[in-house]
Amino acid sequence: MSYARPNFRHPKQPENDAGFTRRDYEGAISTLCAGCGHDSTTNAIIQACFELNLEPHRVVKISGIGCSSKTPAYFLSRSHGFNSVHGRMPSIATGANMANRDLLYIGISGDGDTASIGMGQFAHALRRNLNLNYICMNNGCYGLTKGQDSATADRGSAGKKGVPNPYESIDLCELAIELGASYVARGFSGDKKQLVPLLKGAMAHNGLAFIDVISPCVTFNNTASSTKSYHYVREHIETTNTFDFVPLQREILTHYDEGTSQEVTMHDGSIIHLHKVDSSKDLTSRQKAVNNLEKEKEKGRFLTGLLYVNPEIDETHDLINSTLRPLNTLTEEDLCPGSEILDRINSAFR
Amino acid sequence: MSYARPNFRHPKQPENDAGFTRRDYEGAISTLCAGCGHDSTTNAIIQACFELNLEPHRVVKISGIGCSSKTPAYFLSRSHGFNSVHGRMPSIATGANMANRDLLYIGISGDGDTASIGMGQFAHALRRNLNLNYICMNNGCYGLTKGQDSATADRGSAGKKGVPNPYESIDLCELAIELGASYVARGFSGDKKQLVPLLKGAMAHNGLAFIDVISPCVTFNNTASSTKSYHYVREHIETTNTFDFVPLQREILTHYDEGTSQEVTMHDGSIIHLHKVDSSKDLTSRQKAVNNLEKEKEKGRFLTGLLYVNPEIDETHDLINSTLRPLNTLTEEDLCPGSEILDRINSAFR
Amino acid sequence: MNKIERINDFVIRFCNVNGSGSASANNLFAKAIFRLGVPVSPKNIFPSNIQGLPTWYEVRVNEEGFLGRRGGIDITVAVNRQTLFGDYQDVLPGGYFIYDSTKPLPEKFQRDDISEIGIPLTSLCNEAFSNPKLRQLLKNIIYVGVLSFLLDIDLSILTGSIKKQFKKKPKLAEPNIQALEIGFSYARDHYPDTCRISVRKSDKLTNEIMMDGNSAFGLGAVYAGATVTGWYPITPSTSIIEAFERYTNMYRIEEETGRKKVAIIQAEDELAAIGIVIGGSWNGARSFTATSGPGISLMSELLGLAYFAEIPVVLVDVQRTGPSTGMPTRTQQSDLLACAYASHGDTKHILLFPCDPRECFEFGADAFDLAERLQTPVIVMSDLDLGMNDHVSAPMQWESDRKYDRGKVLSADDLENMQEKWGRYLDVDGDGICYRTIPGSHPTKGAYFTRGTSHNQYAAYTEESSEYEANMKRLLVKWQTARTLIPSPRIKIRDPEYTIGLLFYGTSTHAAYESISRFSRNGLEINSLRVRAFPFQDEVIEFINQHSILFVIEQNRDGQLRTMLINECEIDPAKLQSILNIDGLPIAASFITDAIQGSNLITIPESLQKQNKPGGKQ
Amino acid sequence: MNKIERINDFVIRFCNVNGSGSASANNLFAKAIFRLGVPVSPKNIFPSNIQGLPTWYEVRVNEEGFLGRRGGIDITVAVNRQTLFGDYQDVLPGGYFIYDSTKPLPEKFQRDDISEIGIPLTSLCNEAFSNPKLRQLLKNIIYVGVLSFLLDIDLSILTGSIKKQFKKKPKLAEPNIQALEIGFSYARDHYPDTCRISVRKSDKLTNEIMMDGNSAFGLGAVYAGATVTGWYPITPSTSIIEAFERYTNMYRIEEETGRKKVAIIQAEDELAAIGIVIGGSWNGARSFTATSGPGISLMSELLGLAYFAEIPVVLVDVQRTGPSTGMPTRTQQSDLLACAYASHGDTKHILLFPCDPRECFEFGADAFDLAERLQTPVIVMSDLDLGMNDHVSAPMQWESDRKYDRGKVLSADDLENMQEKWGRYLDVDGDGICYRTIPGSHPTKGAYFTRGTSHNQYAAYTEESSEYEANMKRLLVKWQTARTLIPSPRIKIRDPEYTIGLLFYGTSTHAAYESISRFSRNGLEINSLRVRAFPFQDEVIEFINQHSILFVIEQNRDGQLRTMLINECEIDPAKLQSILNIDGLPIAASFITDAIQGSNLITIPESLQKQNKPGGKQ
Ligand SMILES: Cc1ncc(C[n+]2csc(CCOP(=O)(O)OP(=O)(O)O)c2C)c(N)n1
Ligand SMILES: Cc1ncc(C[n+]2csc(CCOP(=O)(O)OP(=O)(O)O)c2C)c(N)n1
Ligand code: SF4
Ligand code: SF4
Ligand SMILES: [Mg+2]
Ligand SMILES: [Mg+2]
Repeated sequence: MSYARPNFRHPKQPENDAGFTRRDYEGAISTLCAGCGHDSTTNAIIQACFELNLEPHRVVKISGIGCSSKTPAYFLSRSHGFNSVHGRMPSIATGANMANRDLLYIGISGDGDTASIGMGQFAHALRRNLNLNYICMNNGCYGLTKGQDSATADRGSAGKKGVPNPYESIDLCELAIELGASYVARGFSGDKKQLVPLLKGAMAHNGLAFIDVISPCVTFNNTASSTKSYHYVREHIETTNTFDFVPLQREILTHYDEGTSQEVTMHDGSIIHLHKVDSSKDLTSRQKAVNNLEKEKEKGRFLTGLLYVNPEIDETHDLINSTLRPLNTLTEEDLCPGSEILDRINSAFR
Repeated sequence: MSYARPNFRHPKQPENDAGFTRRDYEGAISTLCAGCGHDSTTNAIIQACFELNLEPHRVVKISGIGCSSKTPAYFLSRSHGFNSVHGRMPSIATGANMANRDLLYIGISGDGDTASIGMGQFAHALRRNLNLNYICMNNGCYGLTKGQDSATADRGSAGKKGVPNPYESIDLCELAIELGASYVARGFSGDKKQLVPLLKGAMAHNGLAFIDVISPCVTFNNTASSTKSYHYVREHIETTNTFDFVPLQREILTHYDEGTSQEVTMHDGSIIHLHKVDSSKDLTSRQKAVNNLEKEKEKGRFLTGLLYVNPEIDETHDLINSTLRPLNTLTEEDLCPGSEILDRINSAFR
Repeated sequence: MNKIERINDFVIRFCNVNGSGSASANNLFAKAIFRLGVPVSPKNIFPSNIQGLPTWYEVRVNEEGFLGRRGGIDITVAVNRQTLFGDYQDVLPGGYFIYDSTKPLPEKFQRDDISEIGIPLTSLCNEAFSNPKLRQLLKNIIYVGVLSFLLDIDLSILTGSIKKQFKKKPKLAEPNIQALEIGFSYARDHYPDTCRISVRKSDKLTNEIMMDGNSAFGLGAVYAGATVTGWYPITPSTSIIEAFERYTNMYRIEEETGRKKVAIIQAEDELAAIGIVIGGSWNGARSFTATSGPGISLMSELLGLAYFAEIPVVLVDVQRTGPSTGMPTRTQQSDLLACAYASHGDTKHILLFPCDPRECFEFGADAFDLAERLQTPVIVMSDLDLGMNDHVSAPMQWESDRKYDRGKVLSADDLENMQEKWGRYLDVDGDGICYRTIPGSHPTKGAYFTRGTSHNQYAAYTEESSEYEANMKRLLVKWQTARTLIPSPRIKIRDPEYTIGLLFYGTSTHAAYESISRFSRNGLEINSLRVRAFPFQDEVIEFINQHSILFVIEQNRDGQLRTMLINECEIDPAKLQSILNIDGLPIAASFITDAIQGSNLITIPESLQKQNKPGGKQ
Repeated sequence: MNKIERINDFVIRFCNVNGSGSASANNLFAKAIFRLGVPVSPKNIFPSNIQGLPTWYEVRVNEEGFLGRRGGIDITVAVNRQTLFGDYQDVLPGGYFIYDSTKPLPEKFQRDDISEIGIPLTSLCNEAFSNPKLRQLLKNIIYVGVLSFLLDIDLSILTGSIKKQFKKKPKLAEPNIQALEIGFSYARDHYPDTCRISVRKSDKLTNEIMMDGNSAFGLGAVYAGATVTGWYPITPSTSIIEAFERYTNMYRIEEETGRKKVAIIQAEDELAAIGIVIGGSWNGARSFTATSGPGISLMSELLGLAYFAEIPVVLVDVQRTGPSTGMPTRTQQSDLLACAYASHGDTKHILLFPCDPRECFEFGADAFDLAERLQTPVIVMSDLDLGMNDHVSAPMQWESDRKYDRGKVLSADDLENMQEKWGRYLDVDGDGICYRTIPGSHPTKGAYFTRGTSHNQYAAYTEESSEYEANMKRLLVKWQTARTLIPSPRIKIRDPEYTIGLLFYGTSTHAAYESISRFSRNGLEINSLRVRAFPFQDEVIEFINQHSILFVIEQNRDGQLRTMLINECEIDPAKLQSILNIDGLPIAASFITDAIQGSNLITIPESLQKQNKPGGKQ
């Protein structure tokens, strides 16, 4: 049951440039466990949409199944949403996106939903560079089915049952880079300051933006021996370059010293300014991006932040050369060759 | 229809140390297209088994669906085989391997079978380091369904229809390394000299050995504009270190100069001697292995040979700590707790 | 006010918030009644989330042993403020409403036909305990103490249970016992002589056990010698594998090495899970998996392969309402068609229908014999109610000299001594079942290449129509053989005139028998047949033919068993009336009784018409 | 010897090796007959591999227009040495055996009841052509030239076809024409007056077309305005998407930009393919996919979701024999149950059964209207025979003013002007169909969260039993509505006494009508009903009730349509006799005739009993 939020609106809620208040981006009250990382991630999504001045009804939310996949009910209640089946968010999102390239698509998934049952669809949405914001709320476990290890659980990490996971874990960001995502980032639900700009950058990006959000499960995987607990993550986090996301509409005021910043211009003209800490962290090279991740992993640390970005890669619609008009707006006139042509075709079969 | 081969046996066929002739490792006559790369790969498998002195009936062949997946009919007719369904070879092999850890498992798949429909199972067999020789006969297309591009088709490569593939290709070797395979190699069906030892190394390896065999489809993807044609591959091949595979039984006679060779001891005591050409090609580091691949790719070349090996990683049975005895040999005595214990269990529910 | 006044015959409902630790308190209560020898059946009605949403635990106590859902609530223990008003209204007139009176009831709570019993649970708890986690948990224990007084349940039964539960950590027992006593004393001091419902020790239960069907099935698989499982988590089937794992950890550890005589693989999805089972079985290890509806859908291609390639498979479907974003925590019997005809092409699968934990254990074990004997998938059709709720049941049984029936498998010796040419798909015995071989058995004989249907009798590839056709028809011979091997139906003939017959299966059983018995008490005798397996045996057809009025009771919308009966037994549909419960809750006897009465097919005894029935709800 | 002597009525079989280029030669032959106005039906019987295995091309020529398989071969063109002897033996007595006499026939070829016609195809070809690739291809053309002489087919028809085919590369036409002439001359010189079978120009075909069902369906989807498809290659369905792509490349390119008004995504598997369709439809674009049995199995979970979440889906199942390693290149009608009840839970899907290319086009287009009107999956049941073989058929038709029926979709204006509260699952019109909205339409109205069944009428989450139950029952109302919208059956009443009725569907149609006509010619009139859709309309039930003896003709083992008829129409199974062909080849009229005669249910006219029937085979 999702309870309707009281309709009362505080008169002084600040509005964004599009005239919406933050509340216009909210959804029903969450029914997740108190303290669940997914709720923080939900909040960050709301914040990012608010700050980007999105029109709520031009956003589409699609999810699979899991605690994470329930969250679209808790943000953007003015947007259409689709809670589909386990592991199939990417294909539903592909179809939806093909039908109308003009909306903004947010795909929500979990680590079970993505790294196990959904592995194939994940890989191929990446390969096609679908114009989708793919947000994986990663808690290293199957929350909704009561805490089994997922494929992103680290080897040796133990959840509520206390049994260490014997298997190699899958690093979804490395995989995403390997498989062709054009924007890859890792965030932490506990660090909204970093997460919101990562989400904004993703939404401004044209192509598949994959964001792996470490989003602890307080009920089943927040134990002392879990590497996806709030405590452990906080202690082992390492960030890439910090960055500013500057939307097109805004005047660029900040000034960066030569050499300290890398500038990436997004498809819509927005600019991402990366504050370079370490020159090896060139975020537009796939190979270096993976090496950065591996290096931190060897030190037992999670690398967060923007990991890789390449705004130049064509998204699916461009790869298949489809019309710029939303396909779902085309009518008989656009689509049907008509009866005369059919007569001609019939003749060809005589 | 696979025709039975005439039973006539030439009296002077050479025998291997186990007393088998090469013919003992053969199968029915192939029904693939004349010149199909898969047939050469089949021959290399036969050769490798012969040279390794395997007992044919202790080998199990499992495949998915495709021209490639038919090949188990064409080798090792004395072994049990299973032509299953499309993309599910890894799970069938997992079950079979769990049932009896003492046999040698050869899994045959195609690039369609592995990189598309089978992506999830591929990834997870790797992650568990199943003790399996996973051979993917990679022709960049769907042979059996008449030549559609597969997910390993290179961007821009064109098959019989002449339409260049717009999508990013998936490099199965990189993925395999990324996802935890413990032995990763790439061969070319046209280079038996290299392929046979790669297969032998794989068979001696304890864990998941993934071999990506570029195996051209003469009927649908051997065109001038295809990057998986015989011609193109021959022109663009680059090999890692060459190597010798020395089975345990053989006395080690060859001598290597210090520094020119890297020695990897396999689980069964066999040794792989790598002849180092370039010190960057350290084959026991995942990161370097991937970088090697990427580097050649940037030059537009296929890197073949042994790409990565780590004989130290536990295979699935060890990860789950299962008995060393084949599970399928256990009997009532081993497995059934008996009626007295059941009485006790019943009491616990009172 | 006419207070409800009964001994060992009532329904109590606990209204909680999930994730608040109420489950063990409620279970403690149910178990206490069970230990007093009184038949009891708890049903947990829970939401598809982890924490913070309403959950109900409905316990029926019935000396006569009728343990289906009854409908109607005599006593409510209302702890969840989210649902307080609805729960209040659901109490039957004359019933009792126990609530946390730390806060007073709001104004609109104005019934005068029930007894309100306010217990300041929160404040009592906060006074006694300081640890916040304990506070939350023990609030639940306090109301069990309250009930102990109100229902006259010996407190020592409850304290005994707690001591047993905390045997290894006796420190933890203390506060629990203290909480029980707090509740007991408060009720004694404030509500003497209030409740006219009570529990009295009985001799109705002697040898019975109380457990959930999933645990029983998991244990059955251990006994049957299952060694390979691939599985994927899904409610309500997960606890089968958990039980299997728990018991293998107890009974399958190799003494010398500490290694396990089992391979349990959490698969990446259901396609892989069934693949693992097929691979394991094909290679000679008893293998199984468990899932629910969505998993069945995903497994269907491979189930078809197993049917055609003739590979044993044991699969449990713990049914829930479809689809994935349906009501996954509600019970239903709606996967029959999906399972019976799973996969494309002409396929049919063996189904077994257990009705209680003992049968879960028994069919759990038998399924492996059947699957190997018949070399085909055997699907055990359980459901959420059976799988996840505790049920009172006869104890599990195992013949000490029972041997596994591995079916027609040729050993190395068999192959060695064989004179004839072996054919994997050669019907030597005329029963449609052929001899199979296991990889690695013999150096030169018995190897073959397994495929679907494009093979001849010797497993060689062919696309010859006549070979194909002959093979497809042999599979039908095997199907006939199956009818002689699977569990036979349970038939109860009470009316030798064979007027009315009831057919049902699985978790409709208790409610069906209760309804029959109510009719019987009013002079109308009804015969019954409990279906235990598919394909249907001759007894089923005979039973249907013998009766003129027949009802088929199911917990699905489309009458799926009826469909199968009509089809496979060539029954005139006009003969079979459906009684269908689809609300996602276990079917109640009153629902069946009403449906039979409402059908206008029979003359209802007047006595029955007049009886007042406890109300519905939920 | 009694030579077979016939005009425009014979069966010829070409025996080739696949991958040898015979397909286009054989097609040239069939097309020539078609262009002479003579009804003809070619059937390609091919192996599940790419090159080197036997393949047969069976062409029936029948002036009367009976175009089902007949069985029995009058003329054989034997080019494949692998199957030479079998092919030799299959020729009917009095028939003709044309073979490559470059090598003599082996000794055991010793029939004296057929005419052997040796043509040294290989040497003729080698003499005339030097290019090895041409040599292989033109060998096939030579035998077409031979047939031109033997069967008296005007050579200019053939040369005309060739010129048309190579319009763009006239150079290539030359050697083909030369090859035709070589064959013609050789036969004229060596086998004058040998063959008594001939083809004569006819006026039977005037307006007809000859094409395969898959192309027709692909074109139907273009006309219906489909814009999104996700698909995965699988024989025999792939050519639907290929046709769709071909025609969109012709008719859906935006002039100004060169961009395509379509999105065709080759998916990673069938799960993704159906997911893409669901996503596309949900978002307001007409979307479809095509697959065969294995794909249906894999799609079943998502099909269930589409049923419950009420999303339009158009899916074509081009049926083949199961499973994957069954005989994927053989035809069957064995996925009916898998499709009708696809997915777990209580699900039912609309099925359409086209019988020829014209209906493939028509249903192809109608399926989109139905799916959107009914907001549910519509599955078009084709099969390999219909999809991949060429069929003579009435031309495809499109009303020039036809508008798409997009069903109950609320536009931005509708939403803006709406006074009442909109409910996604509110049955405003009482037909079980509710109003849906498309993402992005309106700033404040019409957004909702799509889920399976755990919702109330306003699409808000609920686990309330009564809401669930009401919703499930509304879906049944919609099912009733569907019966009024789907294509009605084709009924032919010949016998006003209503004695015998035949029911059939899809590719059994031609054979069924032929069999009926044979009975008719012998004085026995049989009525027929061709099922065109599921659920079944009242007409179907009436037809069944009217008749005393009923046969249901199907191409599967288990009588799947009969099962559905019994079930859904509440028919007494005893009324329906199955006639089942399961050999993977298109059903033949003689098979049906035999089955009806063999049933002992009817008195067979003596005249018919005596008729000698051409033999079976294959
Ligand atoms: C086909 C199928 N299999 C299994 C399930 C059961 N199931 C529901 S959620 C879930 C896992 C969710 O894990 P994750 O995606 O990590 O989400 P989380 O709950 O951890 O946020 C599973 C296995 C299902 N709904 N459908
Ligand atoms: C579920 C399913 N979908 C589709 C098919 C059809 N199919 C058969 S083989 C094949 C692809 C084979 O490609 P690949 O694995 O690369 O093998 P190749 O023939 O190229 O060796 C496909 C799609 C199938 N058999 N099953
Ligand atoms: S179970 Fe875990 S993932 Fe699910 S809502 Fe609770 S804390 Fe979040
Ligand atoms: S189609 Fe291609 S892959 Fe298949 S057998 Fe022929 S050459 Fe090999
Ligand atoms: Mg998770
Ligand atoms: Mg391939």
